[in-house]
Amino acid sequence: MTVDFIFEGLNQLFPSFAGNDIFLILAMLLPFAGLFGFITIYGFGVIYSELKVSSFIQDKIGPMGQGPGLHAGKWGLLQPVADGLKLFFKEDIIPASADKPLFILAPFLIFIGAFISIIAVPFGEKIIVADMNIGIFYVLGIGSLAVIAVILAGWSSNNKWALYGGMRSAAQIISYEIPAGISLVVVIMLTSSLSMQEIISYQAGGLFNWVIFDNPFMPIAFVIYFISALAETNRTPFDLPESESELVAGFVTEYSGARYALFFLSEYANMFVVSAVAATAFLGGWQSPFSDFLNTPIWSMFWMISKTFFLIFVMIWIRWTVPRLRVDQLMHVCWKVFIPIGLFNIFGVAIWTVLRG
Amino acid sequence: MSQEKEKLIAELVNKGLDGDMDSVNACEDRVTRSKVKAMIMKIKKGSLDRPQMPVSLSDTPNESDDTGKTDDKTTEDISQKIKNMLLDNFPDETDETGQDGHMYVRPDKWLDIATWLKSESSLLFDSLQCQMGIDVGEDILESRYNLHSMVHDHYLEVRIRVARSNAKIPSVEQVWRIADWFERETYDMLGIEYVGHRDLRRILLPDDWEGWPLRKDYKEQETYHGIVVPKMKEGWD
Amino acid sequence: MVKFFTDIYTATSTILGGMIITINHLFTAKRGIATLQYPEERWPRPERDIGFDHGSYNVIRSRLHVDMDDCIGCLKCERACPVNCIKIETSKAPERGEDIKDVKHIGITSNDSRKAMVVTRFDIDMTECCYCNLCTYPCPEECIFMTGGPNSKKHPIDYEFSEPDRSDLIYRFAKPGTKEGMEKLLNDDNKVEA
Amino acid sequence: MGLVHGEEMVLNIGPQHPATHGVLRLQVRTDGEVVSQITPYMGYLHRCFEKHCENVTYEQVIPYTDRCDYLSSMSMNFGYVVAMERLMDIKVNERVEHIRVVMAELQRIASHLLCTGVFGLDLGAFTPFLWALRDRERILDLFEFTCGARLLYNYMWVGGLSHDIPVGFVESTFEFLDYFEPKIDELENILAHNKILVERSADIGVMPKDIAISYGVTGPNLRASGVKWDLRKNDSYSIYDRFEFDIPIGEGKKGTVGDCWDRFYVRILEMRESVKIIRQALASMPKDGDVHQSLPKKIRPPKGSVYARTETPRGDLGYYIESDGSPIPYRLKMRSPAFTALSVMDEIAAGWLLSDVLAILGSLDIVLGEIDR
Repeated sequence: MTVDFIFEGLNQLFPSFAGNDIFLILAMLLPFAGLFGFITIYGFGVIYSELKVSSFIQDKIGPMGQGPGLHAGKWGLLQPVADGLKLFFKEDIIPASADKPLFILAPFLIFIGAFISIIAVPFGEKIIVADMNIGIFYVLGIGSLAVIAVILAGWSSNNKWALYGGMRSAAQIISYEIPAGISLVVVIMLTSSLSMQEIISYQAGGLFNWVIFDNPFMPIAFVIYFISALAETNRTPFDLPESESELVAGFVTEYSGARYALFFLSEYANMFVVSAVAATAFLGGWQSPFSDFLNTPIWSMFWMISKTFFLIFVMIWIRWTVPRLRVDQLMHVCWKVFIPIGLFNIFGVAIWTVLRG
Repeated sequence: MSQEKEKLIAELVNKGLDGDMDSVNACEDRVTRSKVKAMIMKIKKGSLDRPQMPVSLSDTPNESDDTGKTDDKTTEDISQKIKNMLLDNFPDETDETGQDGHMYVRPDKWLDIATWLKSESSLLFDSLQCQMGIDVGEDILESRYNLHSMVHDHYLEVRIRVARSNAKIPSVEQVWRIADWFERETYDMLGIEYVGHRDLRRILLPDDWEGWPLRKDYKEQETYHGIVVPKMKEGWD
Repeated sequence: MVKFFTDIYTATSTILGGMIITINHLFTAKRGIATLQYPEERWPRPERDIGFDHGSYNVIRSRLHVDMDDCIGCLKCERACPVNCIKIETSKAPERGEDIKDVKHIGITSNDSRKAMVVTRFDIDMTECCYCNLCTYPCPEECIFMTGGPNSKKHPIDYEFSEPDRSDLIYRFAKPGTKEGMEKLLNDDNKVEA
Repeated sequence: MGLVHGEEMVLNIGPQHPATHGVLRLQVRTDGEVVSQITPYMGYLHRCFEKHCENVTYEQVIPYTDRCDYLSSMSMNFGYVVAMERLMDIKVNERVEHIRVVMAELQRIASHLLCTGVFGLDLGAFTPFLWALRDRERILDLFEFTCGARLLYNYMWVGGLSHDIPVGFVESTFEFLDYFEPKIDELENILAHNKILVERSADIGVMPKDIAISYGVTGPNLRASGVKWDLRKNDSYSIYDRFEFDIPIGEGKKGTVGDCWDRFYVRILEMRESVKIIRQALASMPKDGDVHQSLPKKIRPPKGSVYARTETPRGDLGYYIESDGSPIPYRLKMRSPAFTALSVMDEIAAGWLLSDVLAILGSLDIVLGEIDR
């Protein structure tokens, strides 16, 4: 566990003070600071890539930042920084008739939901903040925290559009957790362990040992998980809660300034979490595709991050291609298509594992 | 210009020269009438020689009505037929004074005429193309309906005159659903009261705007809720 | 049951088809760029494959400019303007076609017609102008025109003329001081006669 | 389906809303997501067009007609000019007629491009909207090449045109047409047959034939309901009867006839027809002929009235002009196609969900400048 690992390290470094509480607090704060740094860098990276990918798809070249004066960096690299600064220095208005405490609480709640679930994400053999033996179960549980935050945001801003956005989003996230859970159950049936590290070590040994190529039901489970992950992070075919053209901006209508930046950042953090879980469960986490080559700790981090970023790229790609679903179609797809297929998948994998012995 | 027009002008010019000016004035279309008179003037001044009398010409020199019809389709007989049917079905309601292919109808039984126009098998005016109101001066407001039949593809323009003081016309929005909004706009702009309309209120202007803008004697109000209406521009005049 | 699977099949095939189209755009982005990096690449856009260059424009719609030396004060543009955004005041010149030194009035125009009037005020309110170009046709001296395009010899293109204060957008083309100068001149004549 | 009835909520899809195509307020009574009644409020963009026309001369009315339907101002000019020439009995030469048809059809493509793009945007597909705008820019460049302006042209005058087309215009247009045809197929592939868009628009906001006629709906909305009515063919003006093109009508491929999808798909087919017309018009355009030939010095139409209609991208545009012989119109009424399209909104959009109401509004392709005049 990283916390114990740092704690022993500190004890050896300063044997005279070994064992007192400061080291424990320090051991806990260091991973927190590391994660926070990772999140901000990752945030800038993904916002920049979304800008660039969407611009190239739309025959534009996005912010290029030529010209004098304050501009957006060499290839628009500073554009995310500029957005972040703008949002933080903007005046964030709290509507007079809003329910003030809840209004202020909602963005922090949703950011915490996204932030603490990164603890269970394994970046490498040893590089994980907390290797819990219930890893995947923990991530799914924390994922539903976002529902409370969204309803809070929708209700407290006392605005009809926000209420619509909040209700829609609550229904959507809750109902899409079931197909996501079912498709992960299939993976756990194979690896017979909930811990992320053990799932990944089960998939050791090259590309064809990954879970996705294990048996014919796995690709279906992967697709179902990926699409319901899209729904959980309110991404495009399912971005009803903050659909610009209908609900003005859904539950973030009344938010501005730093609070809006928090919502914005937590959406991208959520995206990272779900694609990291997908990469861990189906694409063999930090395992390298070649059986025994390139699997040093540094390379393992590279594999993990590149798989996750590829999945994020697919999410961005889908966002700029596909129109939006209606609320009842959303429910229809979840309850009448994904869950039956998911259950059939469990049944199929069970038969498969028994036959294969 | 089409052949009939030339023949018509030549025939009228000859009649005019023979002193029979009233047939020239009775000619329906003022454009041809003005051309005929101009030609007669020139012939009298001698700068133009006299056209020969055209041989075959239908006896009723009725110009095709101008509502959106091109010259080649012979529509004289259709609009005349419609007028005759209207005259004999509603003798006291309609009068034939209108030229240019439109009908003047008295307002009080307009709703039954409208339903008849729509349901009559040989007419079938099922689409109300355009309804407009106009202030023709001397204390008269007119509401004009351009009707068109998708099935028979013929046109009719019905005009209703109403005094400015009590402008009341029965509403035809039961017959053509679009009349609902057209009549609301005419009420909004000219103040013609459409009796029997389901919710007659202003459609474009704010509900508490005084006066009817498209009337010729309309004076715009000085301020509206404290905002000065005629735009003041400093440093200009 | 069959509809269940055909729905899934059509959904996946059409969405994948759409995604293939968008990914093509991603990789061929360099050729299809439709936007302009504004501060550097300005209008007129560099000749794109539509192949017409700046000079061969028929007509241009941008800011109005009046060449006061040629204006004979005939008020035709003021009458032609649909939104009445031009206001001209003239006063009679003592002799036709003579220069008047102190108000810098030039008697002869470029295509040498002799001026009978001195234009003391020529204001165009650019906030009201609707850029319909109706004022440039009736002008006998062609002294009112829209900058750039075919007129770029007379005046280069200028479409960035926004102002912080709206009253600056009322352009006063008459030479400053002509109004007072003409009044003083008239008073002197009266004094001389009286 | 038995609906659970909570209490009704009045929701203002207010004058300032991303999906109302301009300044329109839809007061919507909803119970949860199901919309029970819609009352549109208009007049936010009312600029007294008809009152202005009673104070300016006939030549000066043309810039005002541009500004009614700012997305297809060439067709607005065309309508006014056809009405005036019929009133004053002016015959324009062949070259002017051909140029006018080419310009009107180019404007139809530009307007339909924007409408299909925005319909996709209303349903959430952002990229096709930008592709449509990119192609529309090419058409705006052609207009800019000819009459200087990109959106409000004041190009067609009573009795002729303001400028002849410049030297490189015909080649540039052919170049544009060759560039444009594969782009329509691309737009169709990514939007029209996309299952999610079909799911969102098929069988939604169905407008049966008789409701369409009774509400005076015209143009692509009427043709999508299966009525084969196009002014260019049925009541042909200018020289449209010389070109052979067919009129696409809704067949209900993906749902019932007259639903949102049909209204959307009819516009894509119409773009292809317009490309055909432009090719024929450019081919048969006479080289000589002065466009200022029959421009009257002073427009003083004889006393009387005229009502003339033309086919704009949004439907029948009618001008009722009453003149009293003076150079200033006595009364000018513009019958706006989008006005009638919006009036049918309450009839066909009641009972659907909130997102469908906006999809139906998008498919009707209304422009508020023309409704409020």
